[in-house]
Formats: sequence, C-alpha cells, structure tokens
Amino acid sequence: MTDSTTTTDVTSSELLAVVASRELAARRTVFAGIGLPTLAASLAHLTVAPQLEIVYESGVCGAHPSHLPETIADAVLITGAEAVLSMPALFGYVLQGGHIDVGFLGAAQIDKWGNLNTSVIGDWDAPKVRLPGSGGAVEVMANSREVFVVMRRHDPRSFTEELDFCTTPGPDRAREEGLRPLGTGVTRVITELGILARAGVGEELTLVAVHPGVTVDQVRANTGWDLAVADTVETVRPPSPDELRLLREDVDPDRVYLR
Amino acid sequence: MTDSTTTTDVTSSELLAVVASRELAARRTVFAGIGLPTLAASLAHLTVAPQLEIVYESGVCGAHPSHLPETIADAVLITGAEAVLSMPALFGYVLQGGHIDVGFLGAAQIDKWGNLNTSVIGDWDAPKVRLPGSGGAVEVMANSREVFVVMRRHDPRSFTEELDFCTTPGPDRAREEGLRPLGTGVTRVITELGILARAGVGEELTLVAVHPGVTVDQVRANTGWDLAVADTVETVRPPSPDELRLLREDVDPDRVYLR
Amino acid sequence: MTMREAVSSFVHDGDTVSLEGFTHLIPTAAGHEIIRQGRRDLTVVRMTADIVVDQMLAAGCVSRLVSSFVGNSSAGSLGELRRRVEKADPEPLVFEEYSHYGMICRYLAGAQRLPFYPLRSYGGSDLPSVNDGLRKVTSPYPGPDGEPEQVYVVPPVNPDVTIIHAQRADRSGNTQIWGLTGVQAEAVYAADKAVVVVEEIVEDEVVRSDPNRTVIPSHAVDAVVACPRGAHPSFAQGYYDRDNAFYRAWSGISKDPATLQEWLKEWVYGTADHAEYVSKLGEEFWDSLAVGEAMSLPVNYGRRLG
Amino acid sequence: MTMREAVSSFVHDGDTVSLEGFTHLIPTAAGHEIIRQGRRDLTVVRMTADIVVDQMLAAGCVSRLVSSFVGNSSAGSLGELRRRVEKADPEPLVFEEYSHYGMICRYLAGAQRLPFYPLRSYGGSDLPSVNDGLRKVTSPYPGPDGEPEQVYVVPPVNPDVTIIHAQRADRSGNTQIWGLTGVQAEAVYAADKAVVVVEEIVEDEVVRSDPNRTVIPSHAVDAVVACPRGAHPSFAQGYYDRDNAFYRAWSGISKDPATLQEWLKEWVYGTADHAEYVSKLGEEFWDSLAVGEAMSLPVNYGRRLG
Repeated sequence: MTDSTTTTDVTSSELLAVVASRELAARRTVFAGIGLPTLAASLAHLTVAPQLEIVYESGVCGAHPSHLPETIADAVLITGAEAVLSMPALFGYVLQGGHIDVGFLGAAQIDKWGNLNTSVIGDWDAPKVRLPGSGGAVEVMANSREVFVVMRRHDPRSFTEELDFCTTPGPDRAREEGLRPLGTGVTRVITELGILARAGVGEELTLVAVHPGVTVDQVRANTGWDLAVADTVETVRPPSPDELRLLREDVDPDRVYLR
Repeated sequence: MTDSTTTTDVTSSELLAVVASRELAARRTVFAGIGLPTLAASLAHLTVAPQLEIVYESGVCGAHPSHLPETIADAVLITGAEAVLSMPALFGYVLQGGHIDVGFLGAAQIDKWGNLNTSVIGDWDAPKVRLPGSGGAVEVMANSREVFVVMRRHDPRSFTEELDFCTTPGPDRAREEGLRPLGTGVTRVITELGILARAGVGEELTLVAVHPGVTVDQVRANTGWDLAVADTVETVRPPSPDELRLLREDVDPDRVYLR
Repeated sequence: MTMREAVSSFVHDGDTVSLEGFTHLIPTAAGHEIIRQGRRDLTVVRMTADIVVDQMLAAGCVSRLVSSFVGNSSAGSLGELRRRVEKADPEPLVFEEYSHYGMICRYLAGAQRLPFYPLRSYGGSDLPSVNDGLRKVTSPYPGPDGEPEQVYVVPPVNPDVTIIHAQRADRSGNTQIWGLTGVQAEAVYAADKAVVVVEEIVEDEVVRSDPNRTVIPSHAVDAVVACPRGAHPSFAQGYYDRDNAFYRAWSGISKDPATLQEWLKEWVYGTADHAEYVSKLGEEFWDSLAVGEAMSLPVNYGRRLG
Repeated sequence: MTMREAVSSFVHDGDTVSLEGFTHLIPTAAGHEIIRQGRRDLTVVRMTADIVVDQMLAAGCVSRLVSSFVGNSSAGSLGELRRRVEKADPEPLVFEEYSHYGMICRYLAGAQRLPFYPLRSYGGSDLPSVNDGLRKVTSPYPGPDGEPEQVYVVPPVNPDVTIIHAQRADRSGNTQIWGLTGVQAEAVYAADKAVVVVEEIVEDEVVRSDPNRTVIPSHAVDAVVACPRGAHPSFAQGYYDRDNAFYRAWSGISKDPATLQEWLKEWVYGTADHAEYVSKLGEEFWDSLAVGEAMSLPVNYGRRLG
C-alpha cells in the first residue's frame, strides 16, 4: 500500500489499529466491536489511554481476558470481568445514558456527513446485497460523545455522495428532523489511505492526514464526493517499533486479527 | 367483638387472617404486605392454596423464611428465596406485566367503589393528618387481577361516601378518565364485622357475609354510605380448630402479629 | 418435559416465536426441534438472527423475521437468509428491521405491558421509512431549550412463546444464568408462554442458595426442558466454549442450497433429538470445547441467629 | 475517600440528593454526615422517606421532598415530617407525592436520558391534581380496541448526586450488592455524581470472581467510601440485621421536637463520624444484630484451556 521503508513489513490491519489507538488518547470509555476496534482499544490501553475502559455491546464492562477475544461476547471476556450487565442496562443506562466517550463503528458506505449504511446495497425492498443491518450502530452513533469509523476499503463505492440507505444517521440528519442526539457523530474516519476528520455538527468530513507515500489526489480520487481537504495535510507517523511490538506480542500474539 | 362460643378466644387479627386466607383458594400469585396479608397468605399456603407464591413489594419471589418476617424486606425473606428481583423488574415485569392474581391492600379510607385513600385526612395541601401515601398501592390496584382489602376498623370515617383524597383509584375511576387498567379492582373487603364483595367494574361493594353475632344493621350503621346488601347474607364460618392451630403453631408461633 | 413435548405444546403453526440469547446461550436445540416438527408460517423474533435462524429459514418454518442484525456474527453470511431477502428464493421473507436497542425496547414494552417504549434512536434514519413500527411521540414536558421535544418510540412485542437457553433451573422453573444475561428476562416476561431450556435441572437448594442469580422466577415459566449442550454452536459460560470453527464453516454450508439441505438432513432430520446430535458430534469434539474452572467466590446471605 | 470528604465534595447547599435503599442498605451514615456538615435547602429524593429523612428534616437540611412513602415503615410515624407537612412547623416542606412505580420510572427515565417514562398507573387518581409531574401521552399505536390509547408518564429525575449503601466495592468503584438490590443502579445512573458507601472495600479479585454480582460498574461511580455498619438501623444482608427496636422507638423520639433534637445532639452532632456512632452503640449491641452464615454455592465462570 505504501512503499515507505518503515512500514514495509506492517500489515493494513496493524496500521489501522495503531492509528486508531492514538486517537483514543486520554479517553475514558470506548464502546468497541471485535476486530480492529478491540485491537486499537487494547493497544491504547497500553500506550496513550491507561484509564481506558472497553465496553462491549454484549454487556461486558472492564474485561480482563486471558486470551484475545474472538467475538464481543467471547467467554474469556466474561471470566474475570469487573461487571456484566443485562442488555437493557447496557444500552439504556450506559450507552443512552451518555457514559460512552468514543464509539467505534464500521460500515459498507459512509457519506460526507458521517452517515452510515450497513443495511443494503441497492433498494431496501429488493436489495442487491442484504447486509447485517444496524446491530447497535444506530444507538452508538446517537449516544456516544464521538464516533470513530474504521474503513478497510477506501474507494468511491464506500465513500459515497449518496448512501443506498441510511441505517445510522449522524446528528446532522437527526437535527433536520428536529431531534437532538447527544454526541457529535463521526469525528474520525481511519482508512488505508489516511484520516478524515470532522469537528462537529454542520461540518463535512475533511482530509487531515495521509499515510506516507499516499497523495491527496489519490485520496480525492478514491472518495465518491468532492472531498474537502485541510489547509495542512499531515503525514501519518508510521507505527513505531514499540507500538508494533506491543500489538504483536502483547495484544494479539496468536495473530487472531493481525492477518 | 362477637360472643360466639367458638370464637371467644379468637383475636381480631386471627379472625381477619383466617377469613382472608380462605379467599385465596386456588390463587397462584399474591402481592402481599407484612402483617395480616402475610399471615393470610402463609395460612392459605398451608390450607386452600398450596401452589400460592407470595410476591413481596421489596422484590422477593418464593420466600422460604426461617422466621416469620417482620417487614416486607426482612433478611429472612431473602435467605433461601427462589428469586430476588430489582424494583424495576418487580414493578414493571411482575406487577404491571400482569402476573399478580391477588393484591392485598389496606387504607385509611375506602369508598363504595373500592377507591382508597392513604395520603391525607383533610386537605392535601394542609392536611389534618399526613398519612404515608401510596407506596406501591396505586400499582397494585391498577395491575392485579383483583384486590383484597383488609380493614381492622369498620366505621363511617373509614368506610366513607367521599374520600378526603383518592390516592389509589379502582378501575371505575380510571375508566371515567378513559384508561383501562388490567384488573377488576377491589373484590373483597374483609373487616371485623364481615365481608363486602364486588364482582367487577360498575358494581358497588355489597355486604355478603357477617361474622357470627353481627347483624346487617350493625354493618350498615358502621358504613358511611348507603350499603348495598346481598339477597342472602351468609354468616362467616368461624375459624376452625385446624386453621387456628396452623396459624398459631406454624405461621406465627412467636406471635409477632397475632396480638 | 422433553424438548419434543415442549415444542409440540407451545409452538404452533403461525405463532410468533422469540428465540433470545446474545451470542451466549442461543437456543439452537429448540430451533432444531421446531424444524423436526415441521412448523410453518412462524414469525421469528430474534435480535441477532444467526445460524439457527438461517437453518429454520432453510427448513421452511419462517415467513416473517423481526430482527436487528442478520448475519453470521463476524464470521460471514447467512446464505439462506440472503437468498430469501435478495431473491425471494425459494420464497419471500417478510423482514422487520430494527436496531438492537429498538428490539430491546420492544421487549421492555412487552414485558411491562406498555403501549410503547421511547428511545433516543432513529432521528434521521431511513429505517422509519421502511418500518411503520417506528413512530414519534411529543413529550408532555418541555425540552432542554424550553421547546416541545420529540422522541421515537417502538411498539411492544408480545410473542406467543419465548424460548431461551440457560445454565440451570429448578423443577418449578426458577432459572439461573451467569455470564451474559442479555435480554432473556424481558423476552420471557413479554411472552404469553415461556419455555426455558437448561444445561441441567438442579435441586431447589442450589437455586435458593443464591436467589440473586435467578434471572427468571418460576411464575414466568411454563416449561423447563433439560437439554445439555443445547446451545451449540454457541456457548454456555462455565459449561462449554463456542464452536468458532462451525461459525466459520456455516458461510460455506449455507452458500449452496443443496449443501445446506444436506446438512439439515444429516444433523437435524437425521437425528431423533438433541441427545443424538450431541453423541453424533462425538466425545473428542466435546473435549475440544471443554472449559476449566473459574469459580465465583461465595457471598454470605446471612442466617438469623436464635 | 472518607465520608466527610465525600459529602463535602459532592453534596452542596441547594442540591438535589437521592438517597436510595428500599428497607435494605439505607445510607443512614451519609445522611448523618450531611447533617453534621449543616447542608441547607436540599431536595431529597427517596422512595421510602423514613427515619433518616425525618432526621435530616429535623436538622433543617431539607426544603423539598420527592417521595412515594412517608412513614416509619410499619412501625409508626415520622414526627418531624408530620409537623412540617401538617403545620409547617418549624417551617414548610415542599412535598412532591408519587407512587413507588412512579418514582422507579422517574429513575428509569433519568438513567436512560429519556424525556419521560410511561406507566399504567394514576388513571382516576387525585395525585395528578396535586402533582404537575404526572401527565398523559397518547400512544401513536391504536389500543386493543382500535381506538387511541392514553397512558400516564412521569418526568426523569436527575439528581445532582445519588448516595447509596452497598455491601462491597473494589477501589475503582465496581459495586456488588446481594439480597434486595432495589432501585440503586437506576438511581446511580440517573445522577450527575454518585457516591457509593460500602461495608467493605475488597480486592479486585473478589469482585472479578463474580462479575454478574456487580450491580454498578465503576464508570458510574465518583467516590467509594468505606463505612462499616453505615446502614444502621436498616440492615446489610449477610453483615448485620435490622434494628427493629430502634424503628419502634423512633415514633416516640420523633413525636416531641425537643426529644428529637436531643437525640440528634447525642448521636449525630455528638459523634465525630460514623465510627464513633458505631462504637458508642457498643459491642454488645452489635452482637445482638449479628447474623450467621448462609453461603451461596459458587458457580463456574469457566477458563479457556490451552
């Protein structure tokens, strides 16, 4: 993906996990799904956010797993955890109650306001592809203080001017309807090409950083809307040897996700 | 209170508990407060309703107390119980969910439709006597299939044409407001003079039985409204030796309530 | 009660059946018995419609699905579900799409006999345009800015029967679950009838030694079925681990209708009951899912002295 | 944190303070420390306003009370509360009257950040005529008869601080309660700040051996205070029994304002903290409330092998 010497042996998963982990600096609670978000949160816990508590959709708070979990409900997350809550308590009191600083989401499609589609490609009534749907994403978006989106694929079909279906609206869309969600919606989108950022309601996602070797034009060409670009586009600092060591040796030694 | 030979040594509490216990025949779940309701339910469990489960306002289901409980939250109710629920679950799922066959209530005042006052004597804003208020009574009335009221005192101040304040409305009042509670409201009022009954919405409490030695006129004189009287007024069967033995030896051997 | 009796007594053609268990304690054995008994035209209510739902769809049991996640966890796709939704192949599937908390709130409303349940979701979503169940109510209290405030609501769900899997219960149905407890209590209280499938039926004293562990009291339970390992391929905390390999395999099995039907023939129609399914998997297989001990420390409930 | 520091940091004049614990685990010691520190103009939110509320009223801490039961359990009256309400003696008390489930629903709405919470109560009651908080909403779904259906709602309560008592917590605030758990979790989640007072602070491993026992996770807790026997005269399941004699005595003590003030002087103002109150009661007294052992049977959470 890039030809920088420092990152030649770094996989795409490792890169995304490291970059996402840095964004969690000083955060207290993160609502994370399995895979990259768990890796990022676990690494952040060891580096920039020692107080970080990962809350899992399944109801686990303060997990201390003996093995890297394979699902958000893996038995190893429960044994030795600080608390296991029912789903009404988890979604009602913790998430809707406003206790989550950062929610992690993925999507099949994202638009410039950070609205997400995880329902269908094509028409909802007769879809070309039926995707899994919201899960808790609608709630994570509406109730987290901010949302990070990790997208493995950065191309015009995924970064689209017009979603096929808006499963999970950001606060801009909600406000158009007269509702006032708690959070600011998507503030960071981390991709294989770089980082898009958005400060709050009324703002578009803006390119703020590219990975070494990636050009701004490359990112614009791979984005399905006319992408706003920050005055100064930073170059993402490549994963450090320390970050890579922690990720590979402590967080995912069995390489469950670091393929 | 009566001069019948059979009951000369029977206290008022014993009489009310025995009579109330009989009314629980074949019931499955009863929502009971401490004191007479607990005695009545415990006796019914040993006699006419072996399947009876007593649900306590505090959250206890299926208690197997080592000692007679002194409050609805007595520690002996919890140790060895089948389930202890949170109050949202108890009030929301069990009571409002419609799982209670019979609720037991008391009151300072009751009217002919079975509406209850437990808030104030006098004006609510500047009461002559401030009473404890609803507790869960509003919910017990609205959601139990039927309600039994036990009143120690049967006099015109307690059995009143017009409540000083309606804390706990029966379904007749609720329906006037366009709401449709689940249950039929008060179906039995058990007093030191006899039993009033009411079959359902739209019906008044009617005198259906008197204790031995009590006359219909006595009851009417002690009731603050023009009391309806059944065509046939039964005489309450006095507590049997078996009922008294179970109550005194098994249910309340330490005579916590049987004063 | 046996699983056969429970399904025969409590699941009827055309019923609305809730099967709950979020990754943990999925009532798979119950789903298989519904398939064996050939139920038709069911409405299945399940937050995470996963393998057991794909199997019931493939067996032709289900005409309507109410769900907030239709996928094979993070392991891949549900082949039959996608064919039904994308191509009406072999027949259409009516699908009601919610989000997780929308489903949870439907159970909460159902359990509490409420006409609706409010939640802070759906503002700006396309879901209300395809799901008439998502409506709005104006709060009778002013919002933070003093203006009237609107909030979305969902309607109650009251299944004809809810079936859940749990670690243990006593004979009368007091049900204890540890680890993830999900939305099981609400799904049971929301239903007209409830069937609890357990790893083991235990003595009354076991349950009563720890009443806070009872997630569902007996008054809400209509049948208790002992069915060890009935949650496979999901897991039962402290009993056996998740069969991740089977989850990964399911995308391949379900991709081809013939392969899927072959699988059903061998593992569901071809087994008389779950005990046979369990023994067909073999001891070595179960050994691979065995878990070690991590016992909770006991607490003192106290005993009145004297 | 000491109780003194916790009250000083988290309870301010004019605050709305929720104290919960339904008969079990009543945060009495916290109430006493609020009295010692002379807080004024508090709004106290408590389902069962009982002895500790009567004491706080008598100490002049409270100008407004939100409650669903104002009485000394079944043991008698609250003298000060009745004087305040019946005669504005020595000053008026603003009283917001709810039913138990109304209070519970206010906490539920507060914890879930909802604008209101619906419940099947209050139809035909006089309570809405004296409590403007009780309002109605029309359901957007047709009722059982096809006609529009109305339901009462209550507004959220979001206390400035909620204080509860619990059996134990770890240093970071993961709080475990057994026996009656009441509405404590909801009251904590509804609040801006939460103080948990415990019988004992335990090692992390104790809490983590049984995560389902954690009723309140640390992220919802702002301070943990170790205060053994801090729930007296109520009880702590497995730690000490209820002091029924004191409940019975309170009607007499509170009946006469001078006697009540004398009691406060001796037992609250006259003790530096709860430890002194406890030792003043004496060992023999505490022996009379001691409880024996009734241990829960452990469950296996499981450990992944290999």
